[in-house]
Amino acid sequence: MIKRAVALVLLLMLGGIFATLMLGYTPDSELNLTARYYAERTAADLGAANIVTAIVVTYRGLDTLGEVTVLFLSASIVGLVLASNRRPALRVRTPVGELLTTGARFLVPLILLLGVYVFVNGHLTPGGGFQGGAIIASGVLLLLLADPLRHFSHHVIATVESLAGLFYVAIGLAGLFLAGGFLDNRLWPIGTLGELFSAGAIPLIYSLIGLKVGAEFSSMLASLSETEEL
Amino acid sequence: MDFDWMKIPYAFLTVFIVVNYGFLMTALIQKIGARVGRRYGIPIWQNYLDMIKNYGLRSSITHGAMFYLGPVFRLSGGVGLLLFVPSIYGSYMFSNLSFAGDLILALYFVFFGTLGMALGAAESGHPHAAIGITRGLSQVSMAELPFGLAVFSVALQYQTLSVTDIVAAQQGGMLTWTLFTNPLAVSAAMLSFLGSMMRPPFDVVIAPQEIPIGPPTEYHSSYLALMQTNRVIFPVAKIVIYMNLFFGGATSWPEFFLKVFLIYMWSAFVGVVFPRFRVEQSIRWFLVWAVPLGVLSIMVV
Amino acid sequence: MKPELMKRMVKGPDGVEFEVEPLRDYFCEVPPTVMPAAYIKIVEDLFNWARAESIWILGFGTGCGAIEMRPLMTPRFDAYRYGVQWRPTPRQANLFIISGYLSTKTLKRAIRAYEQMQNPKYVIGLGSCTINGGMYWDSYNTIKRLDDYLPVDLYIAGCMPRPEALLAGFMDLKKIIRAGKGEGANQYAENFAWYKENQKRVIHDWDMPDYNW
Amino acid sequence: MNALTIFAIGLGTAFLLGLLGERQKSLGYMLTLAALTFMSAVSASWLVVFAATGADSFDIFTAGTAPPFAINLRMGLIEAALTLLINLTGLFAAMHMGDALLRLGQRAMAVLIIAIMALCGIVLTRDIFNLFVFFELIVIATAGLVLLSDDDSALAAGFKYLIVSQFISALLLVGIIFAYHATGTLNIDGMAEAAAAIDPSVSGAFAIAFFLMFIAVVAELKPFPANGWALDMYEAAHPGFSAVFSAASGTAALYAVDKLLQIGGTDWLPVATGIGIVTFVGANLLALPQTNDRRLLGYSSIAQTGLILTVLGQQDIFGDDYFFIAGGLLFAHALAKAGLYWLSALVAGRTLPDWAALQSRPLLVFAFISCVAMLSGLPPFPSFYAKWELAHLLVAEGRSGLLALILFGALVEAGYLFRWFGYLIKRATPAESIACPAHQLLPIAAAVLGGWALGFVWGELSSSYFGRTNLLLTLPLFFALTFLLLDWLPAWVKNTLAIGGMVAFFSLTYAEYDPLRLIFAVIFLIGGAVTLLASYHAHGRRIGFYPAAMLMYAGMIMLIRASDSFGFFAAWELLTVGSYFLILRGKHSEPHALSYIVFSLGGAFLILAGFALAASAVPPAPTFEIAQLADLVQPVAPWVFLLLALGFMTKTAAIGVHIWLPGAHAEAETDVSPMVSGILLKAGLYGLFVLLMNMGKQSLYGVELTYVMLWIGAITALLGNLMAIFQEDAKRLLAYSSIGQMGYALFGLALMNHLGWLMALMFVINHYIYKSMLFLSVGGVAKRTGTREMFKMGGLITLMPLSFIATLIGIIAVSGVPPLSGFGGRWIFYNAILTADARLPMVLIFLSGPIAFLYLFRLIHTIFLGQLKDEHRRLKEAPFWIILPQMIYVALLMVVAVVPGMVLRHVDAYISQFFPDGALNWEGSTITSQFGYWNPVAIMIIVGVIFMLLFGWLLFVNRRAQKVKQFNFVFSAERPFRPETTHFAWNFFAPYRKAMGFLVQPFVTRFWAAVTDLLHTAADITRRLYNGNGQTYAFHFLLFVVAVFTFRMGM
Amino acid sequence: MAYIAMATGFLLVLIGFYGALTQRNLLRMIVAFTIADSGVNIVIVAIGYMRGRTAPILDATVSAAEAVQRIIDPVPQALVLTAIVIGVGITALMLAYAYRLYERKHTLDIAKLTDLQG
Repeated sequence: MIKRAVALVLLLMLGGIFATLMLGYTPDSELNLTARYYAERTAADLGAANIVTAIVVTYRGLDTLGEVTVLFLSASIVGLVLASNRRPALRVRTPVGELLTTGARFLVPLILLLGVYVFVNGHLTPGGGFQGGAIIASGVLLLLLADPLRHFSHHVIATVESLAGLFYVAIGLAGLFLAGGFLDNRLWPIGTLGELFSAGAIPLIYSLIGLKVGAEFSSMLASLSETEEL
Repeated sequence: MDFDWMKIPYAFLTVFIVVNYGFLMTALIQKIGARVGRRYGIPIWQNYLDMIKNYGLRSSITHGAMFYLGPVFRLSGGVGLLLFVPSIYGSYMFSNLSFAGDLILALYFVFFGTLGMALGAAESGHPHAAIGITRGLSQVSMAELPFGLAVFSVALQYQTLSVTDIVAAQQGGMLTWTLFTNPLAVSAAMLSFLGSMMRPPFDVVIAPQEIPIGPPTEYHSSYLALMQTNRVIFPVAKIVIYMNLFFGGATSWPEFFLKVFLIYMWSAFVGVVFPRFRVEQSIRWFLVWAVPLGVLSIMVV
Repeated sequence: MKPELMKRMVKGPDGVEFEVEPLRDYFCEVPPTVMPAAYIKIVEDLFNWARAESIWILGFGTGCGAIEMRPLMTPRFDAYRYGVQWRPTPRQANLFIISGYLSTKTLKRAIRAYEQMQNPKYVIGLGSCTINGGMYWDSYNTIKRLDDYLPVDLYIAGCMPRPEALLAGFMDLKKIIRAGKGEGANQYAENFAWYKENQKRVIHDWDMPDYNW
Repeated sequence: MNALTIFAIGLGTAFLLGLLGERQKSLGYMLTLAALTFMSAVSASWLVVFAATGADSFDIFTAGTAPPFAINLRMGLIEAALTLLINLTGLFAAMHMGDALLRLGQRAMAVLIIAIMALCGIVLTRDIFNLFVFFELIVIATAGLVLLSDDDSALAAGFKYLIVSQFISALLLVGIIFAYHATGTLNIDGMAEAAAAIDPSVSGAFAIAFFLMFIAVVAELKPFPANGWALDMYEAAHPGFSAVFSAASGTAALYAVDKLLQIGGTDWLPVATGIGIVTFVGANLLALPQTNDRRLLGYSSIAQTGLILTVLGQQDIFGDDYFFIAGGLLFAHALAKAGLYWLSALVAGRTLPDWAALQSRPLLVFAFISCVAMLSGLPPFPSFYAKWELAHLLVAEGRSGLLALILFGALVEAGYLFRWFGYLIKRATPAESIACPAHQLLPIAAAVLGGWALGFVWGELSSSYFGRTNLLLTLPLFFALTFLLLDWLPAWVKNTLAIGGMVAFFSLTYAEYDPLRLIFAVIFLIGGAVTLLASYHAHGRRIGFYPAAMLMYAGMIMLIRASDSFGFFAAWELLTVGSYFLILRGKHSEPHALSYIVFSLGGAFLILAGFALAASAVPPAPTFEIAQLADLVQPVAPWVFLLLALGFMTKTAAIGVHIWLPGAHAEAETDVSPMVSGILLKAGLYGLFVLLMNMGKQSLYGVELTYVMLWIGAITALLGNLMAIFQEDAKRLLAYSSIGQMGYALFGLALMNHLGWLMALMFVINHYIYKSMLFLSVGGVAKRTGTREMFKMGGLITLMPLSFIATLIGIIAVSGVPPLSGFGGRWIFYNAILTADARLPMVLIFLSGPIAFLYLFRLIHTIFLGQLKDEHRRLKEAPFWIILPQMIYVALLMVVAVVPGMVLRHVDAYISQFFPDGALNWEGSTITSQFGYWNPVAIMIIVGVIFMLLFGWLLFVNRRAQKVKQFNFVFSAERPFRPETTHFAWNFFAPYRKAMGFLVQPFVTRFWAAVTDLLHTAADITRRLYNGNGQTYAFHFLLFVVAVFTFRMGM
Repeated sequence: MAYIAMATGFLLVLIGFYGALTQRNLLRMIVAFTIADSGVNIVIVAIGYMRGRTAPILDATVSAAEAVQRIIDPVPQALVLTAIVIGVGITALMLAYAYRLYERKHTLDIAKLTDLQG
């Protein structure tokens, strides 16, 4: 009880801080310096229609590399945490139901396709590598739900993941040598705004991210599912 | 070094006079003490006899080198103390060897004999000797303090450490004696004097039966004779310092004899009147009564 | 033999064990020797005179006669005027007064005290008991004849002799000393074996060296 | 090489590791090492570039776009150095954790590499959100690496860490986004510019946003008390990783705070300071009661981080020195912590005494103490220089209170670190020896060597800065340190080298000293060499003795040679440390050595503060000529005087701060006691000499400080002597006697007149001679008898006659009885006080004089006289090499006794510069003062003649004396029982205790015990906050946030 | 609008925090953290919102030239993406930890995982 009271008091004070913060907040009416730069220059410089994507993949590419690394790390560590106690599979097959199995069979290809679409078009439309990767992983999740005993080859997942990561780093380095700097997308002509093959390396990077994120999420899901005692 | 070799025979002469005077005076004091107790008392020459007898004992033992040297240290201390202080003011003959050092030398040389004696007694291996020494040292360390303070007070008063100069400053009749110019210091010193004379009430150090006379319990024969000699020289030597510092010194031997006798009598007088103190009691007594007087004398001088 | 006098093995700080034999290691085993008088007669006479006039008595009362010695220090008798005084330690004493009967137990202490006095030294037997046992002639634990154990210079008979008798005894002792006849210590050294034999005959728990330096 | 390759290689290798199969672990491990090596090489190459060319830092753009529109990195000297530190830590950690990494496979390796890369990222990036991403990477990587530990509790620790990290990241994100809103940029430099431009009237929102960012990043530093989670990590994680967590993560986070402070501006510096100092003091206090080594190291790490945070918070006043200070502290901390954590892997047990296992490996002990010295800021390590600068700049700005807190914390830290070292050296070694695989030793070696190398670098930096030679290249110190390399030689060779070196150095330099310094130089070098003669008795190699001893001597001679405050202080620290090692060598000296080092460091800190205060008034800082102390005026001067005097008096063991001395001197080895007593104490006196010589009398609030010193000296003399009386332990008795003697010397100095100083100098000489002699003599006896308890000895005079003679001469000299040299001291002393006005303290001095007899007699009686014990019957005289110096001292004492003028008249003339009045007249053989006279030659002859005459007479009349044995004495007509019951020795001065015992109640000891108890209890109560519950830690964190917010807004 | 979103976001943060502080079950704590994360993300997005503007994607309706007037601030959008991903990563990690802890200690009670303290 005391604990709750103390928590409440503390959070009230924290809330007070937040409230002050909020009261001091005035919405901008104009874009600030940075945003204005992005709004004005993205299209011309990078050729990406989706400004957010341009920011994510190029301007703040280092963040994104870090982000991908976060996922890689999480996946690795989840693997580490869960790997050391993997038991021999003594699972009894329990039927999961016709509906789910069939539905999965039907839906998974579509989901995968959607995922690929989302990350390939990341520079044009809302969405991108992370979103696409998550969609792909959801396909994997569906498969796992439909068949809990399905075994995903960790090696394959890891290979996809690592290769995608390596390529990503390689492209980044290529930017260093061929273009303006690390992770610069202008390795080749940026093409026409709005086309699929435009915005230089952005689609490629985002695809790699998509693959990588998909693989990482899948890896985590697989690892987690393997711990399940059925 | 321009040393006047005549000083050596003169020094021997001083020692000779003081030894004889000491023997007689000690006996006299003992006799006075006896008379207080309604006894007849010893013959006046008794101390000579005792000393000769002790030299005349045929056998002796030794416990080791320090034991052997103890009485030598003791008597050297007494003789040295006597010789480092001028006996008769204004007399070249009896200024003794005071050229070697001033008052500080005399004060510190007191301990020469004490230390040697303590070491000698201790080497006898007798626990009672050691007990006596601890008592003696404990008591003396506190009893000497008021004296030290008084001496210092006097040194401050006359701005010198030279005994001769101090006596010289008192040569204007009785009222220029330190006794009257600095009574506090003198009182402190005279209380201290009681403690260093090994007489009641401060003689538990040589408790005769409990620790059979303490430090000298193992000494006998010629060792004892040497110590007896010291026993008559040392008080006189000490009193000479008192006399020089506080009572105007002496310009002639008669004056010397009289003053030494009277000062000695002070201790004898107290001794026959008062009962004994335990060691820690006497330490406290000096701390409470004598030391403050000394401190006061230093503060006001 | 008392255990503390037995041989024992002791381990030094360096770990080496060795034997300690107390009687040999703690005590001087040299027997007493006859000490010659001064070579020049006049010096010896001077010394004898001084010895006679300066008698220092060991303050050790061995029996009931001890009570008779105390009055000598009082104004009434005042032995000091004769050069007599008491010393608390045998090292400084010349005269040992065996004051009355001497139990064998005390004899041991008396012997030790006597031997620790310096030559020349004198013994007075005070009271009849020291002469022949007196009223304790048949006692199981007192000695009868002091002379068998210590060289006695003078006996003062009586049971007990009064202090006046003691004073008179001192006067006689002075004469003996002045005549150069107070050689008890040398006599003791000469007949050391005989004295020891006598002493050991009555003292059964002999637990000290033969001669106590 | 572009700095970005650090990321590329890091990430590339991490991803590549995923491609390797389960069986290719070794290959993966090789790759990991290669990658980390490469990353280190990149940093190193940049470091070389910047250091060599002095080039400015430059920005690295990403995405081909200029900041603030794209993320940029910055590489400069600082960044290069920090990333090198991080990468190397990573590399060596990887090496160290090889087993664990191979067991867990490539995933773990990848995590490690990414963690290191992310740490570099924090250092390099100039984008606030990018910083966040790297922080999150580190959080996750840390949570993963915790799993390397074999310890099950690591799991819980990792989870607690994640809980708090969630709170932190939430606040950080909110802060970042609002800061972005307020400034329109995410670039740190841009944000800083924009923040400065924000209208103060509307800056409230930004301030709160900044607060959130700031507090979140600061939380990564594990500030006290919001750090329970971090401690669990430190305790539970693999030590190899803890090293990274402490050294590298802390470094990166600190640099992040530094970046943030650029945004926040000077307004936020006090907050950083506040958090830093609270953390430093608090964590150090909490470290006190720790028993688990790694947890203790954790607390220490947190404390050090707090200290550096404090420095960050004070950067406004540091100017160019900022990186010198912060870097010095940071690198010392990082290397030391890494080294210690790696060492902890070698130790099987987890409690502090278990480290005694290292005893058998001197090199590891050396590594340990190097680390401890780095942490404690001892020379010649970078932290020492940093501490010096820090103190000076803080005081110069009037921030003395902060300095006081820092020094207090540092003292506590030194306390527990040195306590630990004491355990390591002194506790029983576990039976099983420790395994030291090379791959675990290499990182430790790297850390330690790195520390020394940085010590050299900082020395170079400071040498250009202070205009003096590099401390490490100073000849005496260099000479002392070479003994580290020579420690494999047999002891006698080293001893010869040491003696030769000291004598040679003296003969080369003696012409440079003025008479005062010459006296000290003779005592330190020649005296030291004589004392070292006693060391020939030792067999074997005596590992560790010579470096320590030579360090002490080097410190002492450097002290004399130092003309500026820095050199003086450095020398002071060196001699303190050297003597500490020496003292610690004693068999039971562990607690005493500890109290010695704590008091000494406390004193040293006071000196540091004093110098800093003085420097603030005597431009130009950072160091000044000692002689410039004379230029100080009110109101600074008395405070400087007070601080310095207190510092020096700690060394001379004035009453109140004396409690370290008896144990330290008594428990030291036989030949060490004379060194630390006879010689080392003089360093304190030298300090006081220098102080008084330059500053003279000072008064504070109307109280004249020299007068206070006079009282202290008098009380010290009295109580030191009194306490000596009641000791049963011979060496303790001597030690207390030293306290008393130093009291005399202090008194003499404080008299501030000609003769007072002369007397103090006489004491310097005499005390060296007789105390060395007595300690050697008693030490030799103790060596033979196997005990120091005096009542267990007795009657040794016939068995050890030479020792007896030395003791006899010694005690006669100490007591001041003519004709030996002690009397000269007393004579000058009495003449000196005749001219002084202070009369009351004199009374105490008077009282203490005769008291000396008591304990001196006790010393010689209970050891050499009285009854010989059975087990000592076969003792031999002390070894030749212990006797030899004693005999030299006996001869010296005689010489000084007869011709004191040989030395003193030169000093007398020298002192006349300061006190023209009262000089002695040295005509002929009589020494004359204004008041009295004294003829040592005549005294010696007269006393000798009288003595010999009487001795001859006694020999004649007593020629037939029979030599008897120990039990042949009168014992009330009884036979003594046994020697043990017959030797009167124990509680020797019982009547004195009855009368005066009330004066020697251990009030001071109780006081200091109460202080330490209080600290421990406070720490123990505070500890209970850390109840191990992750949620509680979250509470702590939020409370911390709210508290800092309230504090900041209230400011 | 932005205020409402922001307030909601902050409220979610506080609710999440409250849950994390008071719930003793590890899984509930993890859920609480995801709530708090969502709150933070909402706050981030709300910051970037500008009344009357559209998403920062250039297409037929929003030309590059008029983008400055038409689109909202794209930066928070980019940031929130990163924040979300990181949140997911950490959540996954915590779940794995929770699983492992349960397996080792057989409890999900945070108050019982206190074997290190002081």
